[in-house]
This record gives sequence, C-alpha cells and structure tokens, in this order.
Amino acid sequence: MIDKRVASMAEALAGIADGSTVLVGGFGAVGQPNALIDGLIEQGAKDLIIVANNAGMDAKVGLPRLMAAGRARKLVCSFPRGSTVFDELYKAGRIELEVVPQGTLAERIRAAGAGIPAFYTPTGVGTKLAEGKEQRHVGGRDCILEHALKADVALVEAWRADRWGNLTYKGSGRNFNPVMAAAATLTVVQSQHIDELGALDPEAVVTPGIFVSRVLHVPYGNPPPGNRRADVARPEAKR
Amino acid sequence: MIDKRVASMAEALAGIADGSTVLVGGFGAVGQPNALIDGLIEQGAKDLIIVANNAGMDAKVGLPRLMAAGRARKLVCSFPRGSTVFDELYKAGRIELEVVPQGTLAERIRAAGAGIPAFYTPTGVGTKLAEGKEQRHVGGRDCILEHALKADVALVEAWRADRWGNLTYKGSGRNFNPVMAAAATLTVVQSQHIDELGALDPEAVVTPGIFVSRVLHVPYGNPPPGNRRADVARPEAKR
Amino acid sequence: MKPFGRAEMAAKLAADIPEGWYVNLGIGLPTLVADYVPAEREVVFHSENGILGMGPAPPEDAVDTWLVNAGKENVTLRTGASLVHHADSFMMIRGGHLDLCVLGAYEVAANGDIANWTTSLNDAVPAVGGAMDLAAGARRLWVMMEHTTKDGRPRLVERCAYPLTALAAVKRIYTNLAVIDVSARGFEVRLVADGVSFEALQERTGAKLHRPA
Amino acid sequence: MKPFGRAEMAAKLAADIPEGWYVNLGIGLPTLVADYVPAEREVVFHSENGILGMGPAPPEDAVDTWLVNAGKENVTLRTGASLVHHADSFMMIRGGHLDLCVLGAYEVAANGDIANWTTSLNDAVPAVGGAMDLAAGARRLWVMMEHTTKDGRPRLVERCAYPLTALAAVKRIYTNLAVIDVSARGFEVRLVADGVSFEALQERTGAKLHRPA
Repeated sequence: MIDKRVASMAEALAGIADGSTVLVGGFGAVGQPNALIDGLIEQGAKDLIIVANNAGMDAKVGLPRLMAAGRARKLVCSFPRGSTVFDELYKAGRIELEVVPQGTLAERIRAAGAGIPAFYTPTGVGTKLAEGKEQRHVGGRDCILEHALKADVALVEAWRADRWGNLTYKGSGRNFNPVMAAAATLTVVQSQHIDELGALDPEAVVTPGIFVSRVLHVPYGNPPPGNRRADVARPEAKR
Repeated sequence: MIDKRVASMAEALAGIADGSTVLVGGFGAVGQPNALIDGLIEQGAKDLIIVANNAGMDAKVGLPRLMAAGRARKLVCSFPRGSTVFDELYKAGRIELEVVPQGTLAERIRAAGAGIPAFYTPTGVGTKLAEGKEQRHVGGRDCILEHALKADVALVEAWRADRWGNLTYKGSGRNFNPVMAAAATLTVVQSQHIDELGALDPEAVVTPGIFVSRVLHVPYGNPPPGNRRADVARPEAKR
Repeated sequence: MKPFGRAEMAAKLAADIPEGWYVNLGIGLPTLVADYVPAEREVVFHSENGILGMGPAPPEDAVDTWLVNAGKENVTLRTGASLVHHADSFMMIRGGHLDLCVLGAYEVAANGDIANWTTSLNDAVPAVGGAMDLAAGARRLWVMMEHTTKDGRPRLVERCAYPLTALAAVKRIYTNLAVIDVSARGFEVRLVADGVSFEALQERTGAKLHRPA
Repeated sequence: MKPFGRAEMAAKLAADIPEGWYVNLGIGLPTLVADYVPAEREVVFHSENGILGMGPAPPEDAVDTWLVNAGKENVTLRTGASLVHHADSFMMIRGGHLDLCVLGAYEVAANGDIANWTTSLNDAVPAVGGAMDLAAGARRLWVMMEHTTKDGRPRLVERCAYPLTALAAVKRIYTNLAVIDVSARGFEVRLVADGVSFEALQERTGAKLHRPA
C-alpha cells in the first residue's frame, strides 16, 4: 500500500541535510507551511538556501524565525520586503540575497519540475537583474536566458491530501505550492485535512501524488487577516 | 456583460483567414472538436497549418475530412499514424509534415501561451528530429533548442463552459485542449454543456476564461469506443 | 491650478477601461482603480498570486482570510472567478493575455522606459515582485503616479535615473496634473487638470511634451 | 530451448516493479505488463494523455469512452487517480518523475541507445509519439522485445542501424530469451529462458554479452 502519510514532524523532515536548497510555498500569510518551517528549525539543518516569494512578515512566525535562528545562508526571493528580521540580517551582511522577478521565479521552479534546464524570457531585459545573463533576440524580442531552479526539498501547505499524496489547495493558498511540489527531490506537505483515497475528485486534484513524498496532518485553521487596505477614497466600501 | 457564447457555427469561426496556423485539441477520439472542424470545412479557410497530436482516424470524421478537402498544407504532429487520408496525401506529396515528439509538442504550445519564446530540452538529442537544431550542454545534459509554437486559432472541445469562457473537461478529453486554448490569438470552444456564470467551482476551473474567445454549445454525447486491445493473455480481464 | 486627487486619478483611469478587459492593478495607488469600475461593467481583475476575477474588499465582518491580493490585502471572488497556481497565473501575465496592467512608478521616460522597483538611493532591500513580468508581458502598461516628486522634481523624464523595470513599455501615464500618452513622438498630452496650462505642465516635466496630433 | 511467451515476458517484468513506482507502459507489448501487477501491490500507471492511476481495461458492458490510454484503448481510473492536461502530463515524464518507462524497440545498442520509432526501410509515415520524451525523461527505461527479428537477425546490437529514439537510455531489456541489463560494461545477462545457454544467447545477439559481475 502506498502511504505517504507520516505520523510526526520528525518523520516528515527526516534526512534534510545541511546546505539544502529548500522551496517554501506561500504568498503573504496564505499557504505558508509554517508548521514545517518550525519543524525545520527543530530539525536543525543549517546553511540552507531558501527559495520563497516573500521573506515573511511577523518575526515570530515562519521564515523570519528560521532566518533569525541563523539557518539560512541565502534567500532567493522576488519581494523580500516587510520582514524586519531579514532586513537586519541583510544589512548586517549575514544573509545573501538573489532577487528574481516573481514570474521568472515561478517559471524557473516550474522548469525544474518539467525537465526544462533553461528558457528565454523577455522579463528583466535591460534591467539590473539581467546583468551577467546571456541576452539573445528570439521570437522577435530581446530575451535573457534563465535557468531551472531545482531544489532538494519543497515545503508545501495544502488543504486536502490523501495517502497517495494527491493535493488540493484553498483560495489563494494555492500560489507557489503546486509549482514547488513538482520541483524538489523531497516534497513534504502539511495538510489541513487528510482524506480517504478516492475522496478527491480526479478532475479537481491540483497536485497529483507523483510529486509528493510525505504528508503530515496539520489542522491549524485559517491564516491571519491580510494587510489593511491603504486607500484614500473607497466609494463602494462605504455601502 | 462579458458573453463569449455564440449562437451559430458561422459566428464561432468568423474571420479565420487562409494560411492560419490552427491548433486542434484531442487525443485519439476523445476531446476532438469535430463539430468545429466540420464547421471550418464549411467556413472555407484554406492553406492551413494544422497542429494536432494525431492525424485523425475515421476518414469521415474531423481532421481527415479537412485534409481530404485539401484545406491543410501542413500538419505538425507527434503521431500521424492510423489515418489513411493523411497517409495518401503525404505519400502523394500533397501535404507537408513536421513530426514533433509529443512532449516537445505540448511544451512548445505551452511556451507560446506562457510567453516563453524558446527553451532547451534533452528530448530528441542525437536523433533525426534534432537535425538542424541548436545543441547545447545545459543543466548537465545535452539539449536542443525548441521554439514556441504560437497559433492564430485554437479549436477546443470542453465539457462545461460559462459565458466568461471558463472551461472544464471530461476524463482524458482534457489532453491538449487546455494547453492549446492558451496559445492562440483566437480560441474557439465547442462545449457539451453551457452553465450559468458561477456554476463552475473556481477551484476546479481548468481553463480560465481569459484564454477563451468564443464558446459554441455542441452537445454531441460520448466519443466512440477506443481501439480494441491487442492482447495475448489477460488474466484479470477473465474475471 | 486644481490637481486631481488620488480618487479622481483612479476614477479617470477606471473610465478608460472598457468592458471585457483583463486587468492587473499594481499594489498601492493602482489598487484604487477597481473601486471606480462599476460592477455592471464587467472588467476581470487579476492578481499575481493566482486569482482571476477579484471582487471588491470584503466588509470587515465577512473577511475570508484565504483570499489575498498581490498587496496581501483581503479580497473577494467575483462570480465567474477562477483560481490557478503561480506559474499559470504568470502565464497570463507573460503570455500577453492581460489587456492592461496599471503600475505605480518613480519615473517614466519619453521612450516608455519605466523605473518603479528600487531607488538605490538608500540601503533598502531591493524587491521587485511581479513588476518586471507585468511591464514586459501585459498588452498595455499604464502608469499612475504624482507628476513630480515631493520636492518638485519631474518624474516624466528624458531618461530614467533610477534602475529600470522594463524598456519602452509604458503606453499612458495618469498623474495628478494630466493624462499623457507615450507615442513614437514621446509624451503626448491627452488631458490636463483644471487650471493647468500646457506651459505649466511642461515646466513640471523633464522631457518635451507634445500636443495631441 | 523454451523461449518466454509474451505473457511470461510481461509477468517477469511485472514481478520486478516494486510497490509505489510510477510507471508508463508503451503501446503494444508493454501494455500487457499492467495485467501482471496484482491490484494489492500499488503501482501507479501513467498515460501520456493525462491519466495518473490507470486501472485495468473495463468489462465490455461498462466502457467509459471518455477514458483512453496512449494506445487509444479504453481504460479505467483506479481509486486515487488524477487527470491533468498534456503539458502537465509530460512534465511528469520529462521532469524525471516516472520511476520507470517500458517501451518496445526495434533495436537496443550495448551503450543503451534505443531505436524504436521508425525503420525508414519503407515509405511509411514517420510517427514518434511520446517515445523520445519517455526515453529521455524517465528515471529508468526498460525495453520489452523479441530477441531477434522474424528472420533471425539480432535486435541487441553494437550500434543501432535504425534511426535513434534516444542516446544511452536503456537500463534493462526483457526478451523472449533473456533478461539483460545494460551496464557500463555493456549487455549483462541477468536471466535466461529454460534451455537457453549463454553461448546460444550470444549467437543470437549482435554485441558481446557479459555474465553478471
């Protein structure tokens, strides 16, 4: 019987080595595998390269905790803003940063999962982020060459999972999670619900189990509220 | 009100020009937009470049009819076998053929939809299908450069659709359809069911409406049975 | 001189969005635009994190915290919405499927170059988000920004001084003083705020302005 | 000499697939393998057209014609199956996610080269399907084929004469006479059919055979 469910955090994160490249799902506070990040701090792996869209926000939750514990030597990220922990480490020269346009980041991770070692894209041409990259006119536009971003580990947050590792997500919690699930050697999932095999509609599975290594049941509830909207005049909001 | 539904085949296929590149969904007899192909014969566009996984089978249905009518000047295809119509045209030198590995075909179409003008892949290296293509060692493997396959038109078969053009598919009818839907300037859909806006679960929409231009209601029922299995000994089938 | 307020800028831009467009609104000022598109004019708003068909912000007592936009603010789904993952979401952006993207900016040059992601004037952490993908990928890029900096220097310039986001990408600019197209000739004034003369506008602009052809 | 029948070849290969593997079976002979993996040993079969978790062929009176495999034969879904589109399906193949692919072949060379898509000996229409993607992408490629051609010429050769499908890809070959690994040394005989001597096998093989190390 294929059974990717694991009973403990220790089992979920066993074998993650120092120096690993770790993909971390989530966008804002939604779809963040925070329990797995806490577990990774406990597990002890260090010298990690973390790939995530954000550097986290609340200093007490998720990535900022991992970084504050000194476990990350580098962050690959599109928007490392809003994290005081990261800001301080970065300004002190204690963590490296690779800034990647968000779509290029998603596509580089997707490419790793799809066996595409490199691709051309117009995104970033003529900018500082293109410096040192091969440039080429292809398909009628100037493009730069971007490489697949393959990882040792992906930490993923799902809404429902079964013992084969089939996954669905909730709302905007989907974000990077399915893309990252396919791009790592070891894909570890924290799922709010564990279902019987067959309970997920085959037409509606978002991540097929082939991409998943281990599933841990973490029913933590809802993410915290998002940012307050900094608007000046909102006629519709007045209703 | 956004309403991509059209009332007639003529409206669905209006404006398709001679010389167009046309993506045609389907795999085997499943998910083939045969009504749209029949409509395209009626519509009259000629000198077409057809991109499809197969060359069709039954001479009276779908692509073989279009080819027999002399409308296709070229077929881009992974598996043009099993179509006597195509065989005869090809052997008579009356249609061009570009054979593309099936995964490279899917990826080239996906690349067109995703704004990736070209990518490297190990598929095909060292084979006849790599002849004339740029070869390069990248990501630790020999690869060839493949280009996006952008099209003027995509003909798509869906199971459910709404007026925004959101789509779902049925069983293995999904195949190339969602990939092609995103890769053409004009995407025309024949759908078995037309639903109220909101009837499709946002979490389970496969093709978001942004990729769709027109939707025609074609409730044709089920595809014909597949091939007979050419097996020798089937212990389980004996039960 | 009676400059447009932020709400007026947003309303003016919103009025120029026809029904049926697929639109991504950048974080900050552009986000306001959605409030000025009436619900009966169907415009489909996209968010980088995988939402197509965003609705307005929820009332405070009915927030679904599973739905945030690119600015990490809670949003709603409109009837007809769909949810996709990040690679599919950026496929919409990078594949040229969005009719319009609206971004804020530090500077826009007369050739359409845009600088909007970092000023490099301090030691702040550089953060690009989806700006480069949106600027390079959307069919049209419109910018919403103040016409000048707080200390009065022009933001519409001959050549951007700040690090670029994309080359020759901007098609139109909505400022507190004017609406300006970026054409092959350079900046073309479409509209000015009440009491703003062409000359006064030119004074506050770092590149030559053209009257519409 | 008592060569393996097709059913025996399939059963032998099936016995070597451990529980939990993700497996793509090529059209023709390899398709038989699924019948010899007992349902209680969970092996997940993949089909190029977007099925993960294929079950056995349906009984004739309960065919769902919406489900076909790569050979266009009607199949079933197993509990736990999922459906994806073609690009995602080939992501599984090309991204190295399949533990095993089994293909038929015309020839396999001692360095693992495989020729299985066209013979170019007639004017037949060339058709490659997913063979090149599978051969280049799966973690392991095993081949199932007759040991020799109908007129007795070897199919295991020093160098393929037919057009190649992929370079250095094959890891193991199941024939009607033997099971042979492709190692750094070349062909290594794992197993022979009853009454087949090493010498007789070598006679029918176009490259040097090695006894297992």
